[in-house]
Amino acid sequence: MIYIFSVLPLISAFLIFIFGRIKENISWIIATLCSFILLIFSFLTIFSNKVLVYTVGGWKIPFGICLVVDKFSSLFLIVINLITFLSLIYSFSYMKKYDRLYFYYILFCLLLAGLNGVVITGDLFNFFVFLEIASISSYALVAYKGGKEELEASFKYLILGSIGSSFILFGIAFIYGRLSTLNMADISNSLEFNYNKSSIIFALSLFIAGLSIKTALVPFHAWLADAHPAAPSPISSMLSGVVIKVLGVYGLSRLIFNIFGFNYNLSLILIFLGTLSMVVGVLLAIGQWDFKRLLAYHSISQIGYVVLGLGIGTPMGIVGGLFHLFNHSIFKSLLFLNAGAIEYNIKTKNLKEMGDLSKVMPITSNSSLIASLSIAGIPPFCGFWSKLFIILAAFMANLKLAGFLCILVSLITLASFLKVQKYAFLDKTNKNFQDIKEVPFSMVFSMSFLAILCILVGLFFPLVKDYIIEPASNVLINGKDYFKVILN
Amino acid sequence: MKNNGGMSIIVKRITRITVSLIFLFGVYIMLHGHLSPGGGFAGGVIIALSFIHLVLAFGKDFAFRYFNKTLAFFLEGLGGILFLVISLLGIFIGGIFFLNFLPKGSPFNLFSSGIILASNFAIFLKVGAGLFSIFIALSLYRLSEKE
Amino acid sequence: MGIYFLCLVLFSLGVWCLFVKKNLIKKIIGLAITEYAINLFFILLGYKIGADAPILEKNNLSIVSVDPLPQALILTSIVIGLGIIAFSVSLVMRLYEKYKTFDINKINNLKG
Amino acid sequence: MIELYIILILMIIAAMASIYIEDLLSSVIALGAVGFGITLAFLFLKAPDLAITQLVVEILSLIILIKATIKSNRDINKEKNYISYIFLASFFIIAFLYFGYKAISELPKFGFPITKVSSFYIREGLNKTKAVNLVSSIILDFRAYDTLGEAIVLFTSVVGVLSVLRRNNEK
Repeated sequence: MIYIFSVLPLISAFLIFIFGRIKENISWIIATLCSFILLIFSFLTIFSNKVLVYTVGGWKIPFGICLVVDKFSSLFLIVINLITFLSLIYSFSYMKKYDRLYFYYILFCLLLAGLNGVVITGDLFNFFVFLEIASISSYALVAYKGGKEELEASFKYLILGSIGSSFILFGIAFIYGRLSTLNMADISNSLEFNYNKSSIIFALSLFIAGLSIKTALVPFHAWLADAHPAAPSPISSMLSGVVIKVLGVYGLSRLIFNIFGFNYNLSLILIFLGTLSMVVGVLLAIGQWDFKRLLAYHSISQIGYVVLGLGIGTPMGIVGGLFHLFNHSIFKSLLFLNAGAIEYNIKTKNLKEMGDLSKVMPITSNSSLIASLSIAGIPPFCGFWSKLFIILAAFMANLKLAGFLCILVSLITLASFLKVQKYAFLDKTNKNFQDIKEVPFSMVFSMSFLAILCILVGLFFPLVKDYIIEPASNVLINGKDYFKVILN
Repeated sequence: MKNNGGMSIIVKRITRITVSLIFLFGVYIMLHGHLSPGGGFAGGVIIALSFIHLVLAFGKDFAFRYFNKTLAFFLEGLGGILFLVISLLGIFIGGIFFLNFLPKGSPFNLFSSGIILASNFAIFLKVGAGLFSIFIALSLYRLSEKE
Repeated sequence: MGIYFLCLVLFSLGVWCLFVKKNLIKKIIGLAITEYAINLFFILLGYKIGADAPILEKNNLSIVSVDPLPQALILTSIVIGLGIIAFSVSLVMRLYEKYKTFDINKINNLKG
Repeated sequence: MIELYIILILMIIAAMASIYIEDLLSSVIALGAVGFGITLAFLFLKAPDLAITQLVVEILSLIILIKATIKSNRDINKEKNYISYIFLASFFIIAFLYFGYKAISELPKFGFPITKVSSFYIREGLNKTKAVNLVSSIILDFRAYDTLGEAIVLFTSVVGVLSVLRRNNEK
């Protein structure tokens, strides 16, 4: 039954392709229905206590392709389908001013199919194929508006993304050359004895290079700062909330923890990349006045937190990293939706031109206040707990510098988001925005849903931790014998 | 014959013959996908090339009378849905996603390998119509560029 | 073993073209070269000396054949490469319509 | 396998030509030469399936690329490229080639692959799927899910091209 996650969006994409031209909002109905069904299925995967293995075409494990859903991929399934469902509801009224919307919804369903396909597959080459589907549909979605900046940003994203995918394909070629098998479980088994061969290490470094291009970690973050502001807001909330996480962090952690086995110098690499992108992301974000570009730089620094948490490798660190990944997808997509709401009403992304919006757009300003507080890590909200775990893990693993940098970066994040609040919502000086009214209901619904989720996760974090985050991190912690379960 | 768009008369005379040959060759490659090299992908691209050959030789307006955008979209959608239906039929009949449920026959004759022939045909439709609609979009775009 | 190295040289030529060349069409060409290099490298891995194509003949059904799995994978990768090139060419044509040039430097300073 | 070396060296020369020729159209044609070189290499490496597909796909991408370059006014301008890019690219390529060389020397020798999984395909391919062409039996039966993903990649790029090239995107 697992194949539903990637086949249902494909079926809805084809239906939209045929019926989309007839009536205007048929395509929205099909897309939202499909993502709602998948959201329910993704919640169901938590309650199945064993690893779901499905062999496509009935062939035994190493010969055919097998689909694997364990607790770690069910965490990602929840994140993907939740944010997709809310962005689809949001884009009902946001996308009214564009015509031929069926292209948008087809590409959205294909992006969903690609992301779900990446998460449920248990085969290395299949991972690459679905990664391509998700990347190409996100290039097309970034270029959807057709303006000058969007096209140029999408072209830069396409070039860097294709370099990343060719590195990943090169890594797969080396692994196939040495082990001549493509199934992840089979690879991890046959890696037991011939681990430190130079071709395996070269393949691993190619994978890390390719996937860190996809996650926009610091040396390769150039495309993210252009791509996210250029995309329409529901897409940029999908991009920074879900796509860079699933393509990058899921791929990195699945390869490093479950296939290659975690060791000391790998954790050094991850910690270095994490702290570097954490610090550089926030430093770049301070001087920004374009709301969406500021949020894009903050995504880079928050992903740095997640990679740092995973890099520490201790159970506390992995739980902190995954929990921060879960929280970050919630409040970062909420922030992008707020930016979209402001842009929907005032047609500007520049913080200086915004004015006293809190009276005029109450829900948007309150939800963005909640999101800003939780991204900065203020106690009652969800961001605090995950950052706390990461900082504790860093100090327990006596990485003093990393711990202090974590605290420093979260302070700077707090400062820059207070600036956002002040200029966007509470600035009493320019009064020329009195006449506008609140954004339509569909945008309000998804923004308030995410804001309530932010609060709930913050308050009931032990519940969330035990049912979703803890089992996912157990999969990573006991690493290699995850595949023994699959093979027998 | 007034040369309305497209290349010279000689090219048009020759393309009348070669287009049908290329089309036939593409269908042959697709049908014998499981017996000889080639298959759904190669056959589909050859079909798309035969239509592009027609458009390049006879000019856009002549070629689009027979094979315009809506037919390309319809064929592509049909090919995609056919391929999904084949994969899903495996569930209803044999309970497994991509099961080869059709009778397999004996090795060397045409209807021999179950769903391989059927999915070859589905991919053939999708690749052919898809690549041709890319070419239509590119050429229509350039057309409006001139106005 | 030397032939693998030539493949790597071809791949690094593609990456070099992507980094250094500023013209949009040259970047697409660099992209296509990297795709070609990887496809060739995969097939070189699967070649067996003295074996023939993985297509069985009528008389002897069991033949010594080359490794068919990389060929199946590379068929997919060729069509992925075609998809990426087709999409990037359409992007470049739209960019050319807006900026009237293929040069990234001019595009950056026009963007302001 | 001398002819493989010759083809590869010719392809590298054609690739260098396609990078360093100023005129766009001739650099696209040099790229075509690289593509046809690969078709020959596939034939020598006993991959007829791929040779057909690569040849035909090569023709299509040439048509598309020439369609893009014909329209431009062929402005041959001397690009000034920044030293930092050259330094960065050359540093990466030297590191890549060095570690790649070490990794290749450790791979199985050319011509003697380890066929752990594909020996099953060669042995069982005929009586499991009755298809004579093993490659299409792998594509459409053993790993059919890959080909589904493949058809979707093509569908995505078709829809992407149509959505980028549509006319009035603002109502």
